Amino acid sequence: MRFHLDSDQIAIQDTLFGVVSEVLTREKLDAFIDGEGDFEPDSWAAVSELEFFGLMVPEALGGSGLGLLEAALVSESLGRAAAPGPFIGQFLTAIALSSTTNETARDAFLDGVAKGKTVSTFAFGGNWLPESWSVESDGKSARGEVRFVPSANAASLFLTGTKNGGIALIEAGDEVAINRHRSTDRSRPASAVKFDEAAAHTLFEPGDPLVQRLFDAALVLIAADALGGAQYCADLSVSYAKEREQFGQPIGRFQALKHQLSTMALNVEPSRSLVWYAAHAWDEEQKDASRTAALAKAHLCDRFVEVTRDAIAAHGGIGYTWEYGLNIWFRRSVFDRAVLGSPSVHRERAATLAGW
Amino acid sequence: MRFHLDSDQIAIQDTLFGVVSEVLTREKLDAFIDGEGDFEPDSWAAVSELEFFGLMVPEALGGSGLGLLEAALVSESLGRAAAPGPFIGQFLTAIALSSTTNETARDAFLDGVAKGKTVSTFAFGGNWLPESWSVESDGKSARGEVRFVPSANAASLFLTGTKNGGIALIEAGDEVAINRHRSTDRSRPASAVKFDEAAAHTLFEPGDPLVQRLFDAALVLIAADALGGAQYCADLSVSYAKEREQFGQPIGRFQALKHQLSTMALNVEPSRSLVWYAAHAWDEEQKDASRTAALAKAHLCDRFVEVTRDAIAAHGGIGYTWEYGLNIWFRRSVFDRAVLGSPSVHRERAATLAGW
Amino acid sequence: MDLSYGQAAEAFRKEVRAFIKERWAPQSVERSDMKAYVAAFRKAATEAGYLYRAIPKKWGGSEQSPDVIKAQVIREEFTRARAPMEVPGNGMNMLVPTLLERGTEEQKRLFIPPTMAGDYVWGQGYSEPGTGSDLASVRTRAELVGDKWIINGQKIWTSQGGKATHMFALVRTEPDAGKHDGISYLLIDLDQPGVSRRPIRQMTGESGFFEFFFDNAETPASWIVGERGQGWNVSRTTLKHERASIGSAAMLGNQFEKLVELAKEMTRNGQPAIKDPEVRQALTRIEGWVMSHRYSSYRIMSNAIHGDEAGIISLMMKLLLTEIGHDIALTAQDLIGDEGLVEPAPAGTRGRGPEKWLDQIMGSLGNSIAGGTTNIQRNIIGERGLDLPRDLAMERGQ
Amino acid sequence: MDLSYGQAAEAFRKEVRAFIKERWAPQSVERSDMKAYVAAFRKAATEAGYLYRAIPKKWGGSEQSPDVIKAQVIREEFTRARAPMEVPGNGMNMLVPTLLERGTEEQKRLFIPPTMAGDYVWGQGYSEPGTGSDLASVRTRAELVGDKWIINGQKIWTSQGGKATHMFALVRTEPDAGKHDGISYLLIDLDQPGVSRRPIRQMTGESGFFEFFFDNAETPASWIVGERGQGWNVSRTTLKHERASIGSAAMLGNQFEKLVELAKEMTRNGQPAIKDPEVRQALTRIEGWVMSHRYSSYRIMSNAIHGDEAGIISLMMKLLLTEIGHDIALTAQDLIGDEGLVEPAPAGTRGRGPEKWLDQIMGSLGNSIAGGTTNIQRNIIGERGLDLPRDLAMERGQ
Repeated sequence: MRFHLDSDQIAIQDTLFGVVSEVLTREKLDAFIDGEGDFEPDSWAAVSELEFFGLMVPEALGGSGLGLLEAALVSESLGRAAAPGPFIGQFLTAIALSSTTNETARDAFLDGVAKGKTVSTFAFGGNWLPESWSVESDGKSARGEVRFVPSANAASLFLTGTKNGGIALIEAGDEVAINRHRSTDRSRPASAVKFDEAAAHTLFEPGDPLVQRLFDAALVLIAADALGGAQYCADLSVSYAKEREQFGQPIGRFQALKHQLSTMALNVEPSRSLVWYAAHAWDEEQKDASRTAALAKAHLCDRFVEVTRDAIAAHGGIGYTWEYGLNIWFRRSVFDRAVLGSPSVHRERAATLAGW
Repeated sequence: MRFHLDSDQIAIQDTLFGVVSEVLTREKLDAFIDGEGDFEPDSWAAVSELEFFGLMVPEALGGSGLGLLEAALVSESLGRAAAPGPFIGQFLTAIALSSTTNETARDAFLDGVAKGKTVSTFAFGGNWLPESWSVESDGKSARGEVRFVPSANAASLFLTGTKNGGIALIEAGDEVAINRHRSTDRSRPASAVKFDEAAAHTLFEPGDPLVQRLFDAALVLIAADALGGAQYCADLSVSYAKEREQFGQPIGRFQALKHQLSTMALNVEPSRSLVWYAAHAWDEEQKDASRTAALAKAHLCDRFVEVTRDAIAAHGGIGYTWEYGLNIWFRRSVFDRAVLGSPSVHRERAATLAGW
Repeated sequence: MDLSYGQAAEAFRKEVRAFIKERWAPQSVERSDMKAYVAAFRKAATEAGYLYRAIPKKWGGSEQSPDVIKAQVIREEFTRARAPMEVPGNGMNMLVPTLLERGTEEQKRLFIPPTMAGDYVWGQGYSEPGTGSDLASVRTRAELVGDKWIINGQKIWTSQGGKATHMFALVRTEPDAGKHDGISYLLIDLDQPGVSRRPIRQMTGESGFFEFFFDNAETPASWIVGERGQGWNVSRTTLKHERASIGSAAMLGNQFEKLVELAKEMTRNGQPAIKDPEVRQALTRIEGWVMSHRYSSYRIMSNAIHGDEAGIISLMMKLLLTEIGHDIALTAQDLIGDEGLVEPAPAGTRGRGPEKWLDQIMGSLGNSIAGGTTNIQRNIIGERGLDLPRDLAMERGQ
Repeated sequence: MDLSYGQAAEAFRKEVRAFIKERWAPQSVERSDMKAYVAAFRKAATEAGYLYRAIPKKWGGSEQSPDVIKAQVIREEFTRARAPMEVPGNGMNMLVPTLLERGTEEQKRLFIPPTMAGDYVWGQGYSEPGTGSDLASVRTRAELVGDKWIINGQKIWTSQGGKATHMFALVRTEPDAGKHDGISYLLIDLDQPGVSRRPIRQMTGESGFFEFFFDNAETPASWIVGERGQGWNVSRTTLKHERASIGSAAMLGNQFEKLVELAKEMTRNGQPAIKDPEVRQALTRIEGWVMSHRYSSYRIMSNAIHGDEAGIISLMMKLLLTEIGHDIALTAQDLIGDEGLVEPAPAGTRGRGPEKWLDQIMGSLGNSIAGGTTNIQRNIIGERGLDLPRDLAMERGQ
């Protein structure tokens, strides 16, 4: 039995967080957030160089053959660092290309995606759930419109949800029109994307069980992102409470704040175990994998929202400023909560999946 | 404009609480709670002597001609003192007999009820709401079964909900079989009551708007009882926190407990205004009276449960003992919450009444 | 109980209404003339006894005896007609009451009239980086050199800081005295080389607050309110005043109504969200609090009218407002769903609807910070309201 | 990650299962012979290395090297077969580990074997009226007179107090020493004229705890564990042990399953409550916490197996259990509705179903008190887990 991280897994997280923190300086992150771009090349390059996009690609296909657990650790570190870029779409595309039977698409794109040279984002549409997807594709070209596509301007590929719950990979080009939203989450700006007979490759037909599996992986990766973000906010609040003095005391000595910080930690640390289990259940293809992914997405996104709010309160005025930066994570929590469906949507799904 | 208590109203509360606290000593209350009776004559006599049961009876009919607001103040004080006895049934019966067109019933019973000589409880049945009542009465005799009737053994009269939402007054006697529940609320033990052609008087036919009005009054009186109970628990916790020392300090100095006590006060004091308004709206027959009664019942009963739980936690071990007595109010909070329909039932009603 | 204002008040209301009808017709005024028109209206309203009621005629006020009901009627009628009331901001809310109580005749003459006219706009100079709720830990220094105070230091969280012409500030003038005894209350003209300012951008992206830097800034020796070292005391009166003015039942009621509208607009499981049982519970649960807050403010007003003490409930209104506002914002966040992914349009432009709530959500976070954090509020309820012993750490820090 | 226990453990499980199958057949035993049968089973299970694993053979244990997985497998298999494990209670959980670490040879010989046999039942004598979480404020005194300690005072909240034959107690032996330095850890035979006891009735109506009164009670001079004045230290080791043993994922999972069953049984708006959208949200919301708790306990076990430190999560399990249990109880209270008006049948008789939850609800209140209140737990997480500075008031009190 083993249900805690081994040294390799810890190394993945530490290395990544270290490299990203170094590359993505606060000035760079702030500049990105105030700018109009939707892609930050340096942090992307750092993850590419670590070969992390190929983490879940089987060794036979040139990847590291690791699992969703490791991908979740990466997602957590990126969430902690508030890294911009369509990391989750990239992971999903790597999984999809690794498991599709469309060898042409795989041969054409997998290597570039796994190496991070080709940028791929996800474009699900509808109300996020597969049954509501609406892009029409005949496996050669696709048409339809999808809102809330992260980093659309930077993407060469769109992992797209198609009508009745299939998945197509659509190529960027003149047939793809991109209309940037004023995104709440400034670190992951999204766009509305319109496909007008854009070049498309079918990866999974509607009804293929791998579609739900891919969607479940997306839920777990967002849950992990939320975990990382919540961890950052909790850590920052604790350091602040130790340094900042009031009434001649570090404010962390005041019992009310101390308990608020404990509550934050209680929102973070136990949920980490839930994320691990959700990833593990997915990797092992356990019966409860889909249901656990739904519960983890709902639980972690609620926790993230709660922790960011509490962190702002724990900081007082400074936490409410744009400059201090909690703002960035608060907005990421809004994104994580809504994207792929709100907590209540996934809780209702989890109830149904339990046969209730 | 006047929206706070005047000296007469304050006198009602203070006098009553003073008298009841004196008569209903802690030993007496404890003995009642450990006993098998369902009626405590001394506190009943005290309220009778103050002529409070006739509070809402019009002066023309020999009462004080006051409003539900004053009755709510009485209910609050009784809730604070955890007084046993079917006080709320008695008030409702006095209101019903004052407003019924059945003069025979009024002449026969109103005086005894207003003076407290005749004890009357309520027996609504179904899921509490008028549309679910089920006792059948032809105005002479009644048959049917009702659960959760407080002080049934002591009652000479049963203010009973009849099929399709009418109200009959049923006389105790051989045709009434009483089966005592093991009641959670030991201060207000209830019974299942079976009427088998028992003598009955129609007070209101189904569809009479006074039925809903009576039911609304019941909701407000329970809300006031909950307010009084919550007030007691909050006050007790504050005194305890001032007296009790730990680590060489009165525990009320510890910020976490201080904030818990503040939260208790926040659960009590603002809700008092809601109870006042609900009673006032009923007295003035305002359009929102019924809806406000529902919201007040739901809100106050939630507050009461929360405050009793917090009070127990604030006390530590001693609060969890039977002897200390918080137990009594905790069980009253369980009663108040369930009786006449749970908070969620009345919130759903309030949403419907708003036309949502 | 009687929630009506009574006959006298209704007669007064008619009078106010007639006045407004006669004097306030902004649609007929050219844009360029508007400022003068507003000033003239205010003057007339003051002469009629409707504005600047607490201010002596000597300084340009209407010098009316306090009347809670009249004040409420005036507020309601002016608001209804969107007629301008007193010049808003810290100057009228905080500085002028302080000057009336503690200022010299010269200070009153110098500062009250231009503040009432809106010519002097006042920033509050209490907080500094690092002070937080511990306002007495002032580090900005002022030294009396000749007939001038020389000021050095930094102030933060000054609202209206962009427009401010002057500042009332707490500064340390007696470095050797105790924490509270070394502070003085100075008035400072902000239009001088020694003062610079910087906007603080907030989570919403807007700049509601400013930071001020004092580098050998100067102010006349006589611009001190109260004695040297009495500044802490002087500031306490005004702060109390501020706390009482923040809570507002109408505002909260309004927010709640908007939440109900949002629930009607949004869809959930294929029907209007307001038909969803969970949403109905959430709304009515909040409504219990909103109504408790509303009738508590009537209660406080009623006590004030009758000259009675409202008690502990007065200490609760600010915190209630914050917490209920929080609940409303959280429920809105649940309701808006994907629309929360889109930012509201910048201030001044028109938002597209539901996503406007994002501002409300972030605003609810800001509320818990403005005017004292919730922890301080809870301390106050516990210590002043329930008479619990004072916090040790705070005691020791004093 | 690997949630299975591995091949070795599964082989061991087979072995345990075979042992139980062979040795544990209570249905074939007369009621009057049961006690002896259980004792014999325990003896055999100890010889097989399944019970009393941490106790040296010398004292009757099986002296096995620590193996978290084996211990878990044994727990699972014995529980499954409802076979008796070690004698439950404070004696085995708290006193024996303390004696093994700090006791004299004589004490071990005197007390461990009869405790293991269940002949000595131990009450914990830490709390006193007025101590609460401040356990070190012990006032019960013991004075050494000749070769005996003479004990006077009162202890409270002693679980199993009705059956207790002995007590391990904190008493003040050095009245002139500091708060923590004046305490000693004594063992006391409760069967003597100087000791009387009284049950404490709890909210549920049951008497889970007892109060003990010492009026010149006596205990031999040698029945002190550790040095004079070292009692506080001696007690800390065992308390840690207790805290770790309270949390239990299986128990919580069980409670949650029962809540789900309740939701299936009860009706809401004319359909099974579990079909109600609000109930479904409430259940799955709680389930997120239940699963977090469950997999956190796997994580802690996994760390223990591999000899790693689990970190802050270990400090959270007790509080999580309490808070989640609270949530479950509150949701149950919502679900049972009118059935909450009826009290559960007295212990020992069969309850009628939903109203059994009332006990659970009251129990959830009791949980937050037993084993440290939630405020203390939060302090521990903040101070030990997050390394925040110690509370001033507590510091001053020491």
